[in-house]
Amino acid sequence: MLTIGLTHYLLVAAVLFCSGIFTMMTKRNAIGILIGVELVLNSAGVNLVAFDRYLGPGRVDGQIMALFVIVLAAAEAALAVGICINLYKNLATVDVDTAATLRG
Amino acid sequence: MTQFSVPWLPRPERGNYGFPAKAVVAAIVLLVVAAVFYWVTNTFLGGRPVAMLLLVAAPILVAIMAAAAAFAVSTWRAWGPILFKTAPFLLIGAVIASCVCVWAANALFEWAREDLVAAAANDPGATTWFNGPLTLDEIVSASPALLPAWISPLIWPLQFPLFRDVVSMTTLIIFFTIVPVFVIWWERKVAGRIQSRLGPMRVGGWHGWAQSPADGIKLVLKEDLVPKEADRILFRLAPYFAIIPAAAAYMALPFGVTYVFRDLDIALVFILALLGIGVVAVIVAGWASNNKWSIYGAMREACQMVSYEIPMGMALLVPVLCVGSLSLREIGEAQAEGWFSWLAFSNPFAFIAFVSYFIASLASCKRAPFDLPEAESELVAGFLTEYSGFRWALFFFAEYAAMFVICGLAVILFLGGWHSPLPASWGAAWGDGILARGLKGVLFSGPIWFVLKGTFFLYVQLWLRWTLPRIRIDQVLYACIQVLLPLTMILVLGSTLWVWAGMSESGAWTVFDRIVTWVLGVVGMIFALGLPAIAAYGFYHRRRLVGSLVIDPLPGS
Amino acid sequence: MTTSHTYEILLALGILAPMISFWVLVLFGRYLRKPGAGWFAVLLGMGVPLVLATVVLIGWSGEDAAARAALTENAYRFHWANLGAVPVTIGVKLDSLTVAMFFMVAIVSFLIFFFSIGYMSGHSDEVDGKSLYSRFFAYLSLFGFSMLGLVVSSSLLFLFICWELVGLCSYLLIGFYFDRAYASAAGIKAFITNRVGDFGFIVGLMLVFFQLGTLDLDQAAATFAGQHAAFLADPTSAAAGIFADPFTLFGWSLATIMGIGLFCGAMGKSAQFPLHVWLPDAMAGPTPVSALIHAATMVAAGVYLVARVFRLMTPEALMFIAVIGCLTLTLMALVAIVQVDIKKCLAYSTLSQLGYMIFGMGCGAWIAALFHLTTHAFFKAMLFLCSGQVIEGCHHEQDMRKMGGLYKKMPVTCWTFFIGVLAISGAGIAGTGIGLGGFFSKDEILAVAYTRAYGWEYEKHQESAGHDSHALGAPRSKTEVRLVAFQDSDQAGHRPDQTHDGQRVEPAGNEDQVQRDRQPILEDGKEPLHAGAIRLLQHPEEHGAGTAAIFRGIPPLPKWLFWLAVFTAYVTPFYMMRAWWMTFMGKPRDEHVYKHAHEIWLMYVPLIALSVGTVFSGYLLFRPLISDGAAAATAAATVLATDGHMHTEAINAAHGWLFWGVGFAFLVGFAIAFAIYRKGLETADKIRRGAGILYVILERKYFFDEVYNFVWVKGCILVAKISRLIDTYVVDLLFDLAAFTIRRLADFSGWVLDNHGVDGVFNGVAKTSQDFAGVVRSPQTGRIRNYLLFAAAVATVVLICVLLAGWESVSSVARAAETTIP
Amino acid sequence: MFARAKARGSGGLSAQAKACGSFRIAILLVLTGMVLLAPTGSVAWATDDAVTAEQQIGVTGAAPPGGLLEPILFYAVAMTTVIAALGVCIAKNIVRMAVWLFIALGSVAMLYFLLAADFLGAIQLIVYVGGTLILLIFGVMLTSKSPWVRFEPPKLELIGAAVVCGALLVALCVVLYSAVWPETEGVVPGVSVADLGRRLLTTYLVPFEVAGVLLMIVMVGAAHLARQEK
Repeated sequence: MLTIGLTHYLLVAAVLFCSGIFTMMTKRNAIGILIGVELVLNSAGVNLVAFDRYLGPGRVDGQIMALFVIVLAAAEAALAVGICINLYKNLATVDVDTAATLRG
Repeated sequence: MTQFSVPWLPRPERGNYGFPAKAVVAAIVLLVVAAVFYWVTNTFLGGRPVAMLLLVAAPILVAIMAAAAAFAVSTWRAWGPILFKTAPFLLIGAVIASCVCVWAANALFEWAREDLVAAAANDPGATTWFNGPLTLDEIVSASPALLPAWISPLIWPLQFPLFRDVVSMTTLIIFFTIVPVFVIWWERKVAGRIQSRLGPMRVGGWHGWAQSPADGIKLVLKEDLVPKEADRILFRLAPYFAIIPAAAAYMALPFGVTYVFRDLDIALVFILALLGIGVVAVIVAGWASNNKWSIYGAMREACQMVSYEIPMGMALLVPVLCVGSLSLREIGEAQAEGWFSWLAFSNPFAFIAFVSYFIASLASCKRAPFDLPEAESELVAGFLTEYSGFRWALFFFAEYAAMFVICGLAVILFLGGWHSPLPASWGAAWGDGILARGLKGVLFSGPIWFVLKGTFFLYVQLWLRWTLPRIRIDQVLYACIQVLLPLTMILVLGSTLWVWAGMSESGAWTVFDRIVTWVLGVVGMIFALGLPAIAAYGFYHRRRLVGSLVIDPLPGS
Repeated sequence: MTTSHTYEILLALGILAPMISFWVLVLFGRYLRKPGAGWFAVLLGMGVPLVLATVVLIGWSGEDAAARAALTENAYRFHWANLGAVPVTIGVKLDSLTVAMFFMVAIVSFLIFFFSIGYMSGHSDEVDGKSLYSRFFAYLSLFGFSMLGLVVSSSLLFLFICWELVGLCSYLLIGFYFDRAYASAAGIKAFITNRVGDFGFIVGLMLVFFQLGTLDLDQAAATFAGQHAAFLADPTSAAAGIFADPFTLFGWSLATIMGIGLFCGAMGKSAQFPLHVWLPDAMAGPTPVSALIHAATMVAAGVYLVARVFRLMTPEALMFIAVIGCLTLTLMALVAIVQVDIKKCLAYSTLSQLGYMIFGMGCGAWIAALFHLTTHAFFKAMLFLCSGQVIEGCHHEQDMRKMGGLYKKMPVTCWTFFIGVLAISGAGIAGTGIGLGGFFSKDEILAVAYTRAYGWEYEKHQESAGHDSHALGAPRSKTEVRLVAFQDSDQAGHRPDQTHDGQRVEPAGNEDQVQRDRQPILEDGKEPLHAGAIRLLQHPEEHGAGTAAIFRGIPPLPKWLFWLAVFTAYVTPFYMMRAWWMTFMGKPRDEHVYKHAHEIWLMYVPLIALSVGTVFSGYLLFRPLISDGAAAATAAATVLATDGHMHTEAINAAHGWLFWGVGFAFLVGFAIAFAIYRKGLETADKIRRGAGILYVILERKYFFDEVYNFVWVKGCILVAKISRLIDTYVVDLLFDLAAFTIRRLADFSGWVLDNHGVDGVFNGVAKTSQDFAGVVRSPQTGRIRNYLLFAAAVATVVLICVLLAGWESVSSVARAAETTIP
Repeated sequence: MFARAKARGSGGLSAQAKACGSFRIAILLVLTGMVLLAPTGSVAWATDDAVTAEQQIGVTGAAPPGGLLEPILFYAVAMTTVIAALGVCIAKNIVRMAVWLFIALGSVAMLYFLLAADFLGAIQLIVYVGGTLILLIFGVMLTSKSPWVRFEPPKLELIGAAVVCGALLVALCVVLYSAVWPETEGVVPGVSVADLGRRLLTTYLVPFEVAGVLLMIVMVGAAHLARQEK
């Protein structure tokens, strides 16, 4: 209880992960979905760093992976927001359900 | 609805005795705490911490009491003109005294620390913090020759990190509080002078010195307004988003080699990160206000801050490249050898990077000429439109604190940090005596130099604010993305090449490098000496220069 | 020095310089302003090549024969590409001919460039309201580049490229004032006429490429010789290549056609008889351009080409060349008599002189023709520049009838022109070795022609009668061949390495070779018939077998060719004297012209330089250099080049009359001209009226332009009209019919078959699929969150299943991982 | 643009909000309880075992907090994280979501600090909080017509999602509780930024460069996507 171990961090990450999934499942706003994705990515980051800290101390692989996760998340967010803006321009809304013009 | 009160006007019929009384009570409480502390330490720890208490806690107490007294003075004139006139000097004296005391305590501890470390290294079985605290005797025995016996209780508690943290944090909070109060008053004076006015002259007595505290009190006493249609939670949360990062940035900002709360390896990145968070507060405030002007201001601000963080960070990479570290302490220490070792003069790219950084930092803490988010002529007051009272004050605390932080960064990264223009090696022969340390701290390197230089750049910011016109938002973004960003990229590249060339250790390059450094240093010196020279000239001819200064009698006086 | 590439590099740089000048002038010419661009072109465009050419010339004349041969042998060839299996190489053809030509081209061009600055300062450089000054010099630079490149090129392909560039430049420069209709038309005419010649050239090139399998000059010659040898051994063998080809035309073999084809190019460029029509019209260009085209570059290119491909010629081809040349030289000289335009007069004289050169080539007078080319370059450039000076001075007046008496106003021009007249007329003192350029060169050609016409038959007879059995068989050395040659009568006094001015070109170290060359090639001790100046050029050993057949294959020159050339030698001084007298002597006939006449230094400095060249070009290095290069360049398998020394001989017993007769022809011509034009134009008018139809024929240049216009231009239009009729009424009809049919068919298949038959089937299938898909796709909402929900649900279920299956399985995985993690 | 009153309603909504609030609080309590009651990990933070004299006295400042301070900080940060994450789930308003996300990301950065990954924490702050989040908020601002526009999915989906996510969380917890992690022996060396940089430029050079290229492509792509239609 007073000694913080790997499991503690993983638990936090699990909660983050499930929250992210839940957010993605329940939001119709495109940016909301994006926010969910960010949460999931963060949970992955926490996992990576925690593993790095506890399972491979001194090796920085986990941290570097988390770094890449952050970088990719930033890239993904930039693109996704661009897409959202485009979506909004075309459809005047960011409701993903209306973005179904390609459906048969 | 709180009644408006004007505390600095005498109200003989009702009086306002509450505030000084509270101050007195606070002082008494503090004294009681000190007494308890004395008793506890004396009884359970066997030390004699009273001297320590006086040394460390007294300046804080003095400062608080002086401030309280000053408020009291300003609100209650019945205390008499003498005290009234001397109050600012008391206040400033208290501040300086507290700083000096903290500095002295720290210096003492530093001095003792080396012996302690040496002792611990020599004797593996020596008592350590985890086996129990060092006793006074151990301290005395660890540093036998120079340390007088009476001083050991003074430094005894400093071996506890928590205690040291508390001391440092107190000092930082005082500094954090005093900087805006002082700078706001100073800014108004500077603005007045630049605009051929006098600035605040009334409140207090000596050049309106109490204007800022009085404003602060006014703001605290103002009604706590939240617009009806605002997003209440976010509206209330926003000021904290603003002030927490600004205050936290001080955690990693070194005022001297050892005068740092947490000396992080990545202090630079950490401070940049915290400064970058500030934008969230602005956006949240703007959005939560549910006001057109607010959200315009907020969006502008977000644009501007996010954009300018990039050139700012890139410009900061230049000294990082030169030193090879992200630690502000190491970067500062790399510039110990006087004026010509300062990084701004190390190569031409760094010199330009300094200017670029300064411009970008102006923009990223939304100072003029980049103060678009609060452009009162267009946006009422931008994201601050709906704010008033203490929330508003918190935003300003954050802003001025951030201003000092970026000035501090400029000083540490480019202009020698806490070092004086004299090379520290000149004092090498002076030994390690306590007196020599003190003298070196003043002459060669110490927080005093850091604060002085930081204040100078604060002044430059004020100066720019009141002399430059505000630019348009498209110009702001143009300047960032099309001018500063490529420029700083080139600077990073050039600086890298320069450092790389220096790594070859070729003689010709060394000579060239020295020549360039000297040239840049002399150019910088011309600037540095030219400004005071101009100022002195202006002061000498002030009668002629400000001949047009009109001092109209205020209505009613 | 033998393996060094210094000379090649210098020559290549010499080519590069005008190219750079061209690009700089094209791109930045307008910033150089009016005189600047000209000076730039002069200094960089031709000055640099001139300096380099001088360096090369001096260096080259210091090399001994072995060194020269080694340099030629080791010249670098850059392998550029492969055309099929044939490698295309670029390189500098480094031999004496190249060096001499390069220098000649460079110096004459340089002087003309220099002259151009002065000329253009007085002439308008505006065309269509735009100043084209720098463009003019850019064209000149490009012209210089092309000509120099043509001279040094080692490959026929690159020679051809430069050849075409020369043609292009001539087009651009002749039509420089393209806003004037006649200039534009003249440019087009020059271009098209050249294309006609180039068509033949391309045919020749293709034959070289396909039959000889290479485009390199040396390799082509070697292959040619090898094929000829094989042909001699067995006329039907496959190795005989071009000789064994069954294709014939007028009884000529393919080899002859190849030679004639290559000569066709030269016919176009050097303006030979049927294709000469462009050259007089080309006078529409600025006068320096005329000088450039007629003296140093373009017309020289044709002669140079023939000289280069001399080794690929057969006797029939050479005869063809000789006939063409002879016709040209005679006909054009006659036309020149009646011209009144000073430039036209010079143009026809040029045609005539080119005819001499080509005629010389056809006779086998390789050295003489090139020698004449060199001397002609100097004096004709000078004459043209003089005419430019006159035209410029006389306020753009070109009609000689309006001139007269100009010697007072422009003395330098007058006397330099006179030197040119003397030179072209072949003035000299016969038998003494004193004379001007044309004196030596033209008379050499005539000497060779004489030998071919009168000396040849006898020798051929001797050879075929006595030694037929040796004609075929194993290769043998040169001395074994039963050749009869004209041997120097004065063996002790004259040595082939001694030139007119007595300068010794070949060092004494090569004495053996020289001695062997000079040996009489007679074996049976027969005395040479003519102890004249004609001698046979040496042939390399490996071509011995080829030379055996020479005298069988080469017919004697028809005598009328020789006599026409001799006749023209009398005509030339007449019309030149006429031109000079009409222009400079006598009384001024036009007040206006006379008043304006003047000279400027920029223009007469090159005149003086060229006149010096004219006087000494007969004595300078060119002759020995050319004769030095002759051995290798004429190492022909089937033909023989001959060499004529005339005026160095103290006594020319056998045909001394020829020397005297031709050598003093100029006096006769001058005398007639003086007699007619001494008092003005009245006498000439009388003669003209008396001549009647003859005059008209000459005046109208034998109606060549009219005939060409009628036959080719009108003919083309007629053919085009007929083609159009066929197109409209035959081809279109067929197409319309086909289109109609296909449309009907398409209608049927589209409406009936496709819409109802095929589409019906597909629609049915599609409808069914759609209905089925509607059922299947209902869970596929197209919303990402639903998919995510499904995915997560599945993942959860799987996870729970795994967990229910046993805790141990999860733990064991972790334990397995434990061992791997350090 | 700011016609908030219309969308917000007045009376009924507040009741709903109250109900919603109590629901939130219940869930938060349950989940934070789970975190707090998490079993003691088999790995202890080894700060106490062997540190240099420098670190004992706390001079270097970078030493992680030892003793009681660490669990206190962890629980505080973890609770903040969990609450913020759940806030993201529950919030209806997109800007509220973003603010919750801000808090969540910030506390994840704090977790990184606690995990001795200082650099990563700072980068998380700069990139995520300072960049990505701002981008999101920009997106919100630029795309929302009214701040109170809501797109609610069908109730059935909500329930389904809650069930699935809850089950997933429970399953994950079970896995975590039951997993046995290998123990780390000996001293835990600190990770310096220099190490990180060295590894990035040696072992991970290719991914590093690829990431750089990717960022550039993304920059161009995003600019292209969001450009003004002309």
